Amino acid sequence: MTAGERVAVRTRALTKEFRGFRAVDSVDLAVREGSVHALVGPNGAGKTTLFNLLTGFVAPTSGTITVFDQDVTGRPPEQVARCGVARSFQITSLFETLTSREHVELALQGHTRDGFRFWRSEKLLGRNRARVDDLLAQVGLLPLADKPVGLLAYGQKRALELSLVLAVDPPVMLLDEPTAGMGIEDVDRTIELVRRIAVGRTVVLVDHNMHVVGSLADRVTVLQQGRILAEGTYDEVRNDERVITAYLGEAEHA
Amino acid sequence: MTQSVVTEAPATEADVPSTGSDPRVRWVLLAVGLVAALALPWFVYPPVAMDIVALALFAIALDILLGFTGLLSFGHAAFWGSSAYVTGLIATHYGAPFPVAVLAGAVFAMILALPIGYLSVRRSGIYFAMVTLAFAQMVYFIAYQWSGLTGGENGLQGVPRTFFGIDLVETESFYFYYAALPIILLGMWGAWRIVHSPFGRVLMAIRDNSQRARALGYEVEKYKVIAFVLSAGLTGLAGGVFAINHGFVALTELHWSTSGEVVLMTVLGGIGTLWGGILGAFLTVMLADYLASSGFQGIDLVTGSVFVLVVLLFRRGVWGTVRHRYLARRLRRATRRGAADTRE
Amino acid sequence: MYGKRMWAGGLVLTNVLLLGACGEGGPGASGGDFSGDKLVLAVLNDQSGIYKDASGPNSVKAVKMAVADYKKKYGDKAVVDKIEVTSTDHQNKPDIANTKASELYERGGADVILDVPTSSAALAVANQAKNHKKLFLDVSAATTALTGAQCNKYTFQWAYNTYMLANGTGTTVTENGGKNWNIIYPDYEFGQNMTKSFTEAIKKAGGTVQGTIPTPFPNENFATFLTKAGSTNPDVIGTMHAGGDLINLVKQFNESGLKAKGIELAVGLMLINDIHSLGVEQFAGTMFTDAWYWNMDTEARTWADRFKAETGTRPSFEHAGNYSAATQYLEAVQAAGTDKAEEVIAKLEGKKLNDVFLRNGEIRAKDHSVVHDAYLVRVKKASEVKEEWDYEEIVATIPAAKAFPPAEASGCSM
Amino acid sequence: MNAVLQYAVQGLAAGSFYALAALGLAIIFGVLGVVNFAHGAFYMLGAVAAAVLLDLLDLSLWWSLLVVPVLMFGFGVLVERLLVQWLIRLDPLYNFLLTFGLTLVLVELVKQQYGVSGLPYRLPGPLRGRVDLAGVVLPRYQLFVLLFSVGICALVWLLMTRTRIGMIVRASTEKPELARALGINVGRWVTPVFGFGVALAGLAGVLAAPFRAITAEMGNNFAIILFAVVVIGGLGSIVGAVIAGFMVGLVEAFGQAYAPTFAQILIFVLMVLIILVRPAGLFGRKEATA
Repeated sequence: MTAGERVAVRTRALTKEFRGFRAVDSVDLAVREGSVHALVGPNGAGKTTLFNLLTGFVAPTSGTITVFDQDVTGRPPEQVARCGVARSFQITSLFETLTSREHVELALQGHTRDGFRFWRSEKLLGRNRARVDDLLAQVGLLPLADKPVGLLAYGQKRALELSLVLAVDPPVMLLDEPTAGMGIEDVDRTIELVRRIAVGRTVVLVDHNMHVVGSLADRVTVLQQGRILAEGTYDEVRNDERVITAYLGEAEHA
Repeated sequence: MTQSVVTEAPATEADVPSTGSDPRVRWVLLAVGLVAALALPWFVYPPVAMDIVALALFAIALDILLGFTGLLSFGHAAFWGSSAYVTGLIATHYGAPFPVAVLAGAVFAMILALPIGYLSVRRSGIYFAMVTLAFAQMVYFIAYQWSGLTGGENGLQGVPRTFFGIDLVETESFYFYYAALPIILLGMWGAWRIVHSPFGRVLMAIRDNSQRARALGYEVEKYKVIAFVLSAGLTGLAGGVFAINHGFVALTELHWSTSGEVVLMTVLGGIGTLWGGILGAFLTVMLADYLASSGFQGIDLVTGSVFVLVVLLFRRGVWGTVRHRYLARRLRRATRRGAADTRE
Repeated sequence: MYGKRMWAGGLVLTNVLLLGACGEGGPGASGGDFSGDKLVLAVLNDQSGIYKDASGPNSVKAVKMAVADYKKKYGDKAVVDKIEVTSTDHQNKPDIANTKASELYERGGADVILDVPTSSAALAVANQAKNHKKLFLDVSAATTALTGAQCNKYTFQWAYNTYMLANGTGTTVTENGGKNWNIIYPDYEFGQNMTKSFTEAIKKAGGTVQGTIPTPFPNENFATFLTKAGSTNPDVIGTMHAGGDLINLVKQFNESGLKAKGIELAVGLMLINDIHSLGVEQFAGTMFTDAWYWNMDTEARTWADRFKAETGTRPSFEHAGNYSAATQYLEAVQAAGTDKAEEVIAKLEGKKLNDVFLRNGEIRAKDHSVVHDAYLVRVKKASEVKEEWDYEEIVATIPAAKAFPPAEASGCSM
Repeated sequence: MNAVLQYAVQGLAAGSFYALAALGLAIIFGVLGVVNFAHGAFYMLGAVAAAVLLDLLDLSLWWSLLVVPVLMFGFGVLVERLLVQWLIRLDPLYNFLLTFGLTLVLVELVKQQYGVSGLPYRLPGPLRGRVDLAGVVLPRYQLFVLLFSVGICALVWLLMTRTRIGMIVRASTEKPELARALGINVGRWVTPVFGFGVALAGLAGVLAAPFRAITAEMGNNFAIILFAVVVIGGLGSIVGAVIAGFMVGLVEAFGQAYAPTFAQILIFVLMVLIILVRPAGLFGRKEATA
């Protein structure tokens, strides 16, 4: 898990204003290729907005975003996705009526033109069967593959979220609170999973669970009120005075 | 307030397995449906039977958008009506065989749907409904003004039923039914194919969660426009057959009330089911037909009340409710079996 | 014919069964002179929509009155005992009118279809009449296409048409001193035709048309158009609107103050029900052509009294027209002794007649237009109204020959 | 020049009906998330109610302007309690469909009860005749309609900016995310707001009664133009609805004056242009890319 020299994702003076309120304020962020980079900060610090900016779900007010030196500022999410950035969602965000298998099939198909083939049978999707099974097995969902996800338990849905990101096989993965709402055991399993899939990839991670951040992150950026408060390794950040007052203190009280 | 479109139907369907329906049941249904389609004009006055199947295809085409993409088009009369006019004009002026004329109408509907779809999908949800409605009104007014071509409020009269050189006379509506049925069935098969294709899968994903579909790299707008155009094409097939069946085209076909009627049929039958559209069309046409000669005044009173009741109480629609019950029973049985297995 | 049937039948698997099933339906020439041993008069009209008041259910009652009168008149000598009157609602939708007409002819045993308001529906029904070789007596639809380009042997236009409305009002008003006109019309076929006819009539009578102003349809706001029309200071503003649009326009005309400037309003198509529902006040002084008026003479009045006893209201010209059409149809059947369409038509064609509705009437053989005297009327002032429905004052009688276009000009060839 | 001024005033007067009704539509949408298809039917009911009150109780326009909105408010409350509320947590499309069905029923009921030819209406004396404003001659009533509805819009604006309930309504209409963040509970205001919106449609109907044909179907076309109005103005905007209402009136009037055949199409052309340039409408807030 050594961080390379290239920068995978870079923002320059990235700013997003909502009716006069600066949710993200001149953020300069550089995520090095192959690293696991965590974004932390108290509620309302702008983590999710930053995520939405990075993935094109929100257009910035000013500033630029580059992915492997390619400018993606202001591009729609599907195009950003096609540049090799895949994300998971903080609030479970799935297609309620489809099964896990169908989810993964969809994810695998996302980068092909197959989706436009309205004259072909959906059996076409079956040709990735081995890979789908493999992906589902990785997150432990294979036995439930043909159940509509509306019937899955919360933790299972989170796992499926991860498998979807994985299916895309992206150079850059953005994970928005992958362990939110999980029980202790699931958290540890997820940490293992993320660690495994992070090999050879760049991961940007948001999580409130310091245990998760501590065990995964190579670098940590602390946000507060839309600005970067501190950046460094987990230990550096944890010992930073400002961070302790602003965030960790709060977290420990909680 | 949820902002996604038609979240309710899918969400309730989620409590039963959606893909688990028995393939044998599917074949039985298909056979029953086919027999019913073939037998229909023996029991129903043939032109009315033709109306039923044409409107059934119309409802199914709408369902591709409403039930499978989560877009309520309240302006589909534009495609139904414009295809009817184009079909009628081509049959009248060029003496083309009716299948050719109908096909031309459908193609025209698709061409018309492209810019309308492109503009409309910029808005989603309820906005989409309003924008499509406004577009359809525009088409309606143009047809009204252009009376040199469309015959204005007199309608386009005297559309012939030419069938490769043979003139199918009006009284032989019975034969016409069987001559035109293949077009309708083809359209229905097309709808089924679209829904059960990789493309259809993406549509359902967009319906359930368009943001997530975007994150997976799907160009949601593009998919919506294609679905819109395909739906318009199938609608056009139905509208063309309808025009030939009646031997004329009236402005009513373009009127917003026609758009409303087909939404009613789809919702009544059950959105997102395809079969529901057929059932909805059958019930609605038969009801209107019955009321027309019953001496009851005020058909809209019945239609409107049915609509209100369905939306309030049976949002799954007739077909949807039956299917839901059936699937729920299957699920219960399966669970019981499962429980028995563990006991052993 | 046989070959065609085979061909079409070949499209399905069970050809033989199929022919058996659909061979029935229409009335066969079974036994006597009457198909199904009875006569069926089918009234097909709008029982729920915007033409409900002017025609609708009360037209059915008028036809039933005609049947009762026929039975009373001929008693035992009637050539047919069983006469049925059926009523069908076309809901103002031409496609329903079309299907229902075909069903009535084929399965309902209808010998004649009556009434059918709105042009598109009437034209579709005329087409069905032609295909089924059964009669259609149009009363409520005004398009001249029925007796012109799209005429056929089985279709008769009984009461009025757009030419009558335009020509009567245009000519007579101009002759009575309204020389300068400005015409506001709805920009669709009916309005365009009416305006053309009006313009010709006005010019022929020595008047001038200063301008014609098209309006969208339907439309609610006429203020702009009225301003424009009033700006040339005409003697008369002619309007070709009907129904709700007409009411909109009249209301806004009254508020516009043009009346005070001495500008009169002449209306292309107005029905007595419009006056009744809006009140005489709104229309006072307005001139239009009517095909018939219930209080125009004692004969009309007597019938109108009977109609009122039957329905509780006064008849429109369409109600009277339906009564007349049914009566004359029954007379023709009586004379022919059969319900066979060809023979009944032979009895109708060329017949000159007078009845409650038709004065100096003639059923023209050339185009099947039933011509008769028409009337230029002025809406009374509120102070002149003596009883309910007493709304019209007849200014001039327009003789049949002048009220309708000459047969040669119709463009009809059967 | 006079003609242009005259068309402008006439257009604004016609726009008054749209503005008032669209205001009601926008408020209902803002607070309930319901696109009320029956708004045209409520407008019609307002006009019919005015005509019936005049006929039965000899209630003049002045009284109708006061009484009918109150009646319509009651009716709106009833509709909300009996029908709309059951679907409010579901997709907004269901209420759209519900109100569509309701429209069919209401129109048909009025037809059954009052016929199809329309109802008469008499204007009170002071409002008849014309006024001459520096060469621009206008029907007095038109001017009254214009001034009255501008007054009502201003009043509603005051209500929105000066009262607590108004602020709540405005916040949830124009800044729903802010309203949610502030934890504003609009729950108990839902029913009266629906009633209020219906009352505004009814008021537009009363104003239309002396000037327009009072028929069961008078609201049908009106409703569809209303949709174009709110798409142009932006559904999430109260000001947008009013301004777009007047704007559409102007487009209609000038279209009628200079390109009469296309007057109606022009409104929809305007709508298309707006969608192209500003998908969210002139004053609408931009939705998240959905």
